[in-house]
Amino acid sequence: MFTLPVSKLNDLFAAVASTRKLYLPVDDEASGHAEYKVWHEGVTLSNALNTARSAKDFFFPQTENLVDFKMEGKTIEVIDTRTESEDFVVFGVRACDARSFDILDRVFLAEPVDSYYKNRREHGVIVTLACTRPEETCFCTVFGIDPTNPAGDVSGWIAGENLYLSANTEKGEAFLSSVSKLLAESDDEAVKAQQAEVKEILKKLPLGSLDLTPFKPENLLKLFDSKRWKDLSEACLGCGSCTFVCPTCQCYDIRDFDTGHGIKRYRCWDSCMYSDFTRMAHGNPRLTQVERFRQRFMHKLVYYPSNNEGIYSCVGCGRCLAKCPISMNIAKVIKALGEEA
Amino acid sequence: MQSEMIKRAKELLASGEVARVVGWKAGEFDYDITPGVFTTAEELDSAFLYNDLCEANLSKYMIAQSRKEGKTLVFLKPCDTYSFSQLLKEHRILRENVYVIGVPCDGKVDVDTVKATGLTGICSMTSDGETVTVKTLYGDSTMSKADAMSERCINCKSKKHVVYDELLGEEGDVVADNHRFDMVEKIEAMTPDERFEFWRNELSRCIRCNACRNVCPACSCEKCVFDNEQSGAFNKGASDSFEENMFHIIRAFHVAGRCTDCGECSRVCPQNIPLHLLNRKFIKDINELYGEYQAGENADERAPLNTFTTEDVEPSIVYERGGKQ
Amino acid sequence: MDLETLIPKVGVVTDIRIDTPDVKTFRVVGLDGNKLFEHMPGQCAMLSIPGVGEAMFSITSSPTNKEFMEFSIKKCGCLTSWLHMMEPGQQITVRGPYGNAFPVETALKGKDLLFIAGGIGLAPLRSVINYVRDKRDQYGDIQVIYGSRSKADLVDYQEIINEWMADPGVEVNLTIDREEEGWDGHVGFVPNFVKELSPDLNKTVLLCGPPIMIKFTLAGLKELGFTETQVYTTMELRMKCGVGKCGRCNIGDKYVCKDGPVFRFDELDELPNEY
Amino acid sequence: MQVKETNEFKPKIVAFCCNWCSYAGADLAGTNRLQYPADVKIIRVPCSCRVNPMFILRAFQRGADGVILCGCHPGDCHYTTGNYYTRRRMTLLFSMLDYLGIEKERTRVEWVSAAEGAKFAATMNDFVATVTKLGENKRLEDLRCKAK
Repeated sequence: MFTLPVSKLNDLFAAVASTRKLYLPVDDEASGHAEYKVWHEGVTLSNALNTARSAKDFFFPQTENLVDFKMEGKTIEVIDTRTESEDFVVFGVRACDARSFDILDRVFLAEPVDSYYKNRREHGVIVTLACTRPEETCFCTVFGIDPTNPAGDVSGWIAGENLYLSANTEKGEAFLSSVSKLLAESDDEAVKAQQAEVKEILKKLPLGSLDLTPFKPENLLKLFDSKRWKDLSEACLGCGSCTFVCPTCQCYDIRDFDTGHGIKRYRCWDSCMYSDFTRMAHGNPRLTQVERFRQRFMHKLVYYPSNNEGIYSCVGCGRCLAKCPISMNIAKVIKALGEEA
Repeated sequence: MQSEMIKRAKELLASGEVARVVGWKAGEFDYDITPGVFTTAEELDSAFLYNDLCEANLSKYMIAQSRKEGKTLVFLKPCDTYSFSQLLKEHRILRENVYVIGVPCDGKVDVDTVKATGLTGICSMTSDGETVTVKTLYGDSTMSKADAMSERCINCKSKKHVVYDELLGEEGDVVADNHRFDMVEKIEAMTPDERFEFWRNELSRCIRCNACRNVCPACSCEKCVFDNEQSGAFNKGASDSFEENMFHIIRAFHVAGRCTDCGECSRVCPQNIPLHLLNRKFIKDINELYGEYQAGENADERAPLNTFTTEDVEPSIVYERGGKQ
Repeated sequence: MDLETLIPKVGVVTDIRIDTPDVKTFRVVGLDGNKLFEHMPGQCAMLSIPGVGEAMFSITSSPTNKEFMEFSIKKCGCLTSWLHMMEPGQQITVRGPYGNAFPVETALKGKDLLFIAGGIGLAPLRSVINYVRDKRDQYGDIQVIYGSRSKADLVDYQEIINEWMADPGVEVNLTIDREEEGWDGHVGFVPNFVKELSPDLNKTVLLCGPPIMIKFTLAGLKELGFTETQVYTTMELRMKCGVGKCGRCNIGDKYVCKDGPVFRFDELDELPNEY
Repeated sequence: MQVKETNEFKPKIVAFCCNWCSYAGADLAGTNRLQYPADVKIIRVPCSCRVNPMFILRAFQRGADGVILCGCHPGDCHYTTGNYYTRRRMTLLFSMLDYLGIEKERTRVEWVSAAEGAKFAATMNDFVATVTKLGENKRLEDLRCKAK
């Protein structure tokens, strides 16, 4: 484990930013949120627990160009516009978001590999930061995530006046050695003490005891047919807030944009909550919001685990709890369906 | 008030006058209240709620609910009745299938406003009408209700119900002296560069989740132009700053003259974009150029963009009166 | 840069055959004149006209055809209308092949096969029928029961008459919904026709057609004594990426584009009824 | 022949003209050989009120540097009242664009009758001059449409 005084954070950021882009959570005055921004001299790390938008944007941006076409007469030219991503570092990712990358990896890096995602993933170094002040909406522990011991290429803790860093991957080792001049070797006493302290707070989390036992692949049809979906979804507006702030929602749409001198094929986030998500020429198998709402939660709690060794595709970051316009969310769904089971 | 409301709802359900009740449902932390549909007395007893935290405007739900079998009882706050009345005017709600009970409101406590004061880990939040008590994972605190209200409630436009079948509590008045255009004026007073900067900073945060559109009682089109692949404006995620601008200009324009300024758009925006400032700009312009107009207030009056006078000002007036140069 | 499945290849439409008033069959080759890629019967490909749209179609030609691929496409939406207006020589983009295939090399090997199709539902089966005909010695009896609204709506009619019916090991039973002049074959709906023909119970069934026809045919087959493990179908639903990532074609925990489109009916039973 | 290449900025202008008055006015300007810049692209619409705000914005998206809308004089609308609605709509839209910090001089409404060929040409010349002064449209551009 290595350490650096918090007062020297700026030096660390400067050193990292001298060789590649460094992103970190920064307080945004206009929104009152923390958001990932590029570091430059004068930018300081936010104290907020987490960013309003998740960190998935770094690897799976809201919109991205896939390929260009030039059309002339009857001919089509396909133009591969992909370029090698630049190296970058994301500093201050929380444990929940760090887990979300594993979940996205299982989708995008499964064969056939999504080269757009892989390209960014390979060039990004994730430096996590352990949580010290969880919110009431946090329930990552339910999914077996330890917010005091976040994953990532490098795990980080800010305890007292010091930042502690410990590499988990080769990429992480390389990152630490690139800034080794600023770091000193250290034991992990301070980190351990902080972890013990935060774990006491975690015990008090109101959603820390959500019960996931009914959500297993064997119960797929039973959960699908639950009577509760109707009343749970009754007030749903069919907007995409929950899916767009979610670190693990990965559905996308592919669209063409005619620029007037060519076609740009791009992909953008899509939401299973949208009425046109499954619309096709012959009809729509999910006609009402009940089915769309059900799809989202069944996917996170049953379908995904069924295809991925029981791993849920929710990380308990609490963003959808904080952002849903009608305050309907996965925690309420887990409780309601759990009661029934 | 809550118990009175439950009592009336039960009576109407029991008499068969209404088949269901639309109100607010308790959540996990006092503040995460969900609009809910209740069909039995038991459901009302266990989950129905009305307090200083019931922010949601229930009027838009009546588009769908009024098309269901039997009558629906809905509780509307004064400002919700403006939206309801506007929807009636646009023939979006079947009035005969709705039983409206007006309930008083003296401003709602907004969790985002409370969070903006720096409180985190809010597990419980209660208001006694004067003081808000907040219990968090990191200790308890209190604040005056005025400090916990969102801007739309501080600048409340009316405490009077414009439509109802029955009123509970005391009827209030239109608030003549509100300051809801102050911020619009402030923006108008900026230079064009500052204004551009201001709005780019705000609109570039948009994630196109459509929450503002879907919650808006004035946005009741069967198919939105932005969802229509044939419209030429179809877009699901803004791929360019132009698309961010266009979405918000058109969203606001399409509700111009019909927006009652209920403020739901800004309340639900996950990115805290002050969308109401776009709508209010239109309202302010309409008031100044075509005479005072409050959407939803009067069922017979024609909406300002559905009418004209031969003496209307020319568009070139914008060159003279527009914002600061 | 890695190979990217979302970036399509350019294909040329070399021939367009008018099958029925609303179905055309397009012959596609690569720019070099060769087949764009190899596939197995039942697999699909994403065809697109940039700026118009992209959609999944089953490859109707057999993999044993080494020269070109064919797609029989019914006009029913934006992209298909555009495709129907094309002239030979038009380029389109193609990516694939996607999905699983009918288990022609495993479960179907050596079996007696019964193909039941309705309308454009013959398109995905044609690939299998021709594959099996070309490897005749590896399979048992072949029976095809095919029905359409009218004679004019029978897809691949010329091929059926001239090739399939002429093939000694293949039995073809055609039907149309309503009587019409110049038709002396069977008249009636496919599900009833299947019951009338009462095919041998040891046959393995490959079934495709409109949802309502599938529903009644399956019920009829069960009445006759067939079990669900004997019946395969193909579901081509709302696919976009083709590789199980974009998240819209799932039926329960199965993605049609990756785990399907071919399913055995007992597999579908374990999935929610959302298709 | 030599083609002189200049880097002088020539704005692209989209002019929506109503079929009954302004388009005829433009026609008259043409037959009278009145000069106005060739960069003005006319789009004929049945009535000025056919133009919704999206048309204006999308013209900017597609590369216009200025958008002008021409209709019959108030009171002379072929459909009696169409241009009165246009007047309100465009006033509000232009005001909103101004509010967003977009140069208000890039948009204009002008009433041009079928007999006012000279006014049409003069209006276009004036508008082109105004937009030339403003320079390229940057604030309502779509980069995807710009890049060649």
